[in-house]
Amino acid sequence: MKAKIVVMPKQAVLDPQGKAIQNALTQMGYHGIGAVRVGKYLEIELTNSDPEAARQQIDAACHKILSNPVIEDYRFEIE
Amino acid sequence: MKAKIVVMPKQAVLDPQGKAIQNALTQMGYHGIGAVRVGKYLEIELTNSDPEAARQQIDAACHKILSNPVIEDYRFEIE
Amino acid sequence: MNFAVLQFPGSNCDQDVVHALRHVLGHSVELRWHKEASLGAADAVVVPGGFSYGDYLRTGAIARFSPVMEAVRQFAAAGGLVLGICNGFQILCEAGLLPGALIRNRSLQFRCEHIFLKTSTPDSPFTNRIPPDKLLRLPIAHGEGCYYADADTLARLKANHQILWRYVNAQGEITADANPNGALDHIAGICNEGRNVAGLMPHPERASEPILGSTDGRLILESMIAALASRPTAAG
Amino acid sequence: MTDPAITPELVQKHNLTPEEYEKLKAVLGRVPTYTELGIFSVMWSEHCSYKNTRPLLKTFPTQSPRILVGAGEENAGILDIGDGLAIAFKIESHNHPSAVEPFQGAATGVGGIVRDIFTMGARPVCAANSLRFGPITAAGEPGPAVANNRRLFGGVVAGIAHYGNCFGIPTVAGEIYFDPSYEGNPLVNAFCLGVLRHGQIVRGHARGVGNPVFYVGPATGRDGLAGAAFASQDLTAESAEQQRGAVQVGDPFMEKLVCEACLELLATGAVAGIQDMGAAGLTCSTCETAARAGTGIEIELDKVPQRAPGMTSYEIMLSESQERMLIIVHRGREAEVKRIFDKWDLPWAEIGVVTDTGRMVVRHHGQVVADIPARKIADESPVYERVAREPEYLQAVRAFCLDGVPDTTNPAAHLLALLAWPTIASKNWVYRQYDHMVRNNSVVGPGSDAAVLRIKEDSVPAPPNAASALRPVPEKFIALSVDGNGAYVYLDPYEGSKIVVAEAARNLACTGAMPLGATDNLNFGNPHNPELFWQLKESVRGLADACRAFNAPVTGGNCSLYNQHPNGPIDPTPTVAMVGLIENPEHITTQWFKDEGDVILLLGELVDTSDPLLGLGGSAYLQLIHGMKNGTPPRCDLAREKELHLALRALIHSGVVKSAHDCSEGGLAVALAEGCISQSVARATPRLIGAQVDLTPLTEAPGRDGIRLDALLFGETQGRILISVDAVNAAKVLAQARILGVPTARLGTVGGDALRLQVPGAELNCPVRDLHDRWWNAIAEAMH
Ligand SMILES: Nc1ncnc2c1ncn2[C@@H]1O[C@H](COP(=O)(O)OP(=O)(O)O)[C@@H](O)[C@H]1O
Ligand SMILES: [Mg+2]
Repeated sequence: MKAKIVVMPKQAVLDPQGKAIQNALTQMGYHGIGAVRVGKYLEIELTNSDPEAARQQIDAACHKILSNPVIEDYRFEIE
Repeated sequence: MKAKIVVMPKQAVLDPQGKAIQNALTQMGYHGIGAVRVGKYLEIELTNSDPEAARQQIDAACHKILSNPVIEDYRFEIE
Repeated sequence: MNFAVLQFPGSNCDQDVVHALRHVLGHSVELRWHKEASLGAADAVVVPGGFSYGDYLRTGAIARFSPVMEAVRQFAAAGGLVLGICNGFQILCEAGLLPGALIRNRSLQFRCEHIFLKTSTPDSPFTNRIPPDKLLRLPIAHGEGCYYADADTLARLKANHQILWRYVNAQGEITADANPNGALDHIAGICNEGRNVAGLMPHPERASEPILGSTDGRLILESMIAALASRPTAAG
Repeated sequence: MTDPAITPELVQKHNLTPEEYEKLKAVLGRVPTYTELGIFSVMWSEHCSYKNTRPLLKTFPTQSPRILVGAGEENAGILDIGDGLAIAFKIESHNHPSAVEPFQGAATGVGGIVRDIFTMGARPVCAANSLRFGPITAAGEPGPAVANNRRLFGGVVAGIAHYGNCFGIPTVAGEIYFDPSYEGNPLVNAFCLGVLRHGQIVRGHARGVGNPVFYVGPATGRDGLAGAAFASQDLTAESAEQQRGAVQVGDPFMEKLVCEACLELLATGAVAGIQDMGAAGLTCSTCETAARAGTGIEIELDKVPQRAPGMTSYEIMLSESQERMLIIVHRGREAEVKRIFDKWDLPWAEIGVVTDTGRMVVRHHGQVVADIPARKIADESPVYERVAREPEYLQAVRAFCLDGVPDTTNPAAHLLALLAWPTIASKNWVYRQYDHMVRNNSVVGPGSDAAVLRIKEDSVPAPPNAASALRPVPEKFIALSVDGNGAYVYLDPYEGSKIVVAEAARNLACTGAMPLGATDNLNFGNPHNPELFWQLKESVRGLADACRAFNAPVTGGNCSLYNQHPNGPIDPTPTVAMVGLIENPEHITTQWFKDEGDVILLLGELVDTSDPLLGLGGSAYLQLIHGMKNGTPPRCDLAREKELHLALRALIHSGVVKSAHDCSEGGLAVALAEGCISQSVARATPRLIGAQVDLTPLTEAPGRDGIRLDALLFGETQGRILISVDAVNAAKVLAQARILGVPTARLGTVGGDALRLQVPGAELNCPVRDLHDRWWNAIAEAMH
């Protein structure tokens, strides 16, 4: 199994990196570029076999160390 | 429309951050944690309306600037 | 000589390079804003350190698309000397003017300290003045200085003697302890196949005055000056 | 959206007392709007108004012929350093935000203080910081508290590194203590120093009726809403939780651009006044600029760049989004602002105008949402003389004696343990993450008693094009040290605070520098608690007396009260950054021993035998080896300190001193060890050199026989400096020091590969490699 996790800055939190990329794309001549937000993407190989246990474990890990709940939100899938 | 882009370090490239997270999770008592890889996740709002044009544009941007083919692979979806 | 020192938004070692070249070594230097499309009458270009565009996305990723980089590309293609220091090295790799890439330090931390370098070959415009056995003591200051290239590229770098500097310890030995960032094959700096474009993570401009603790960096800058002086005409 | 009704509960939520609310109504002559209530609550918070501390701050010495801009006048004080040059510097806290989000809290702390400096027209050239955390090591398996302390420590250091490195300012000095009192309430005090020509000083004044008011920098979001108010109440789980929704994120890249653009703009002469938007953002910057100039200001919130849709006037006025500046431009010169900010691709907006009404008027969606007399809100904020009462715990502290404390039986092990104690251990794990060399001026970086920074041509903001008329900038050398032993201050706020200042001055003297001035950060507990307020009051008295003694006027500072955690308040912790001048580069001196055969001398008394605790009160030794933070701390005789520093500088100027290092935490033994091990040549390459020291003859002097070994080795008697000199000069230096009135003794010689220390009844023989490795790696090991 594999966990695929997306960690993104919260909507209300400034994302200077996203802003810089948005400007760069626009300046490079790409059209129709709106807001850009940049986060992290993690893939974790899981050697457990129980999807429900895995889900709980990954949720706990996301909350505790993989994201910073003060400024980030996360979501994930187990496949 | 929105582009959702995942940029990951190539398999051959050292990913010290992934390694550090793997160790941390294992040390914190999570079980069955295999390899961890950490990449980037970008969400780009697109104000264009033609999905095919958007696809081409995002592919070009990924190739040219959003990823570095020496060290990274990318994939994306347009929604 | 006339040096052009590039200035991107977020460059922060630009003044240091100007200081070393102009005030310490006595050459003429002009800063080139990233929006300029020409390098003027430059004999050589230095891409300085810093955090161009905040290092957002990847180090050097956005800077490489600046108008001035197009001028640098042409300048390099015509054989002009280009040196990238730290963030400048990262920009040159992103721009494809040098092979490989610089990724996050293995420690995952920024590192600022002096290191020792061994020069692999005097056969380049950046190393011709460095005595064969001389270890260079230079400062590094980077979070993303771990050099990476795929196996083929590395083999080519070696075959063509493009690796100019490696991290070593005080005895000149290649040891794990001496490698500050996990760089492949302890690579600190390389040049292109044409040997006119080079990049390195350590900062020669920060080691050019006795009061700052080392003058070893001058050997690199003086190598460039010597190479320029021995050329029939300036490139450009 | 309709504003909530102003109820007593809402007033209370805004941290205003019923009396303050009455005063507010008197100032306005009516009931406030919701936006006005928000504005008053931040302007009258402790953080912005200093309502609990203003009477105390008045007692600081603030005058000297060098003062160009004095304490309290502007965002930072400015001192003359000769040849038409000046320095601006200040320290500021970001404690509460760092407790909530250590990385961003610390990063934005750096951003804020850097802005305070370039707001004065100065180019920021170096940074420093003073940090406090709970312990990061534990006797057994580290528990969750230790893990949390490590998280905070690691996050804060990474945040400071991120911001300073990216901005491109060398972080050259700092200090860190680890103590249980800071658990859950870390202290993050950030310092910045900038350089400018006298003629480049600018003011935060909204001058010139009719002048347009510009907003520059990134758009305003809901970040750090009412952060100033947050900093002005006890740090509790609840207050921290509230603040979580609105963490400020720093963008050092943006700040670099804003700084360069502002300095470029200032050089044009188009600017009438400028002020950063720090605490309380748009509110504070508009109010204060108008109040200082005695003018009024009118702004239109619809013109303020906004990041989030649907922001209310309350939110826009109270947001603490980072990297923003307010600029008042001479009418007719707007185009220059536009040209320069467009060049740097920075957002800007013309949002208002200077008026002659004396009022700060804020419009939003066509309505006046605030209309306040600017000077009154800024100047007539409440002032309180809080009740002070000596804390009870001090009786036990004064009664403490050494009777129950066994003398050391294993001095070598204790020396190693002290060197590995994180408070004493090398801070290389921290400063190797900071770019401490950028800008090519770091002559002495972190790792010696004080940092030394070169000032050169590119240290000052570029002058306008008529540059050639200006004198070239001669090289000058600025020394800098930050200090603040909170344990001493806890055990004796007055003496302890004198020591804070004396140590900073001593550190400067050790590099060969003459103090110019100081900036302080008062980190204390809740001022409503009489015992805590007494600590504050006594501490300020000590700081003031000491600054006066060293002719180091206080040029500004910052107060952070309400520092507390579930187990109680922090140790009272005033931190002092002192800045000094070295005229001649040949006088720059470092702390490590240089050459084999050099003679080691001690300037000052070996042990203060009139102190019943012999310098062990509050010492690192008692804390670490005996688990006691107790006893009256060593006494600080300011007159003798001053003589000592004068003598040391005189010796340094005569060219004979090869190294100078003061004895502080860990006493003489630790200072000697540091002399042997603290020079680093390069990564993994220390330059180690041993020393042979015999203290037995010195202990035979009358009054010193039978002195406790631990006091001799680890006591922290003040006013002591170790120097090393070439052997041929030793006799001369001894004689000279005596003429200068400073007791001086020969301790031994430099050389070998061990620190050999002979004391009555014992000999320590510690290989320098062991000493070094324990000291150098201790923090990295804890953080691994
Ligand atoms: N502890 C202190 N000692 C001396 N001056 C202080 C102290 N605290 C604050 N001040 C002075 O009070 C004035 C207002 O400070 P502050 O509100 O922190 O400035 P800012 O508006 O930049 O945040 C400044 O001039 C500051 O230097
Ligand atoms: Mg300010």
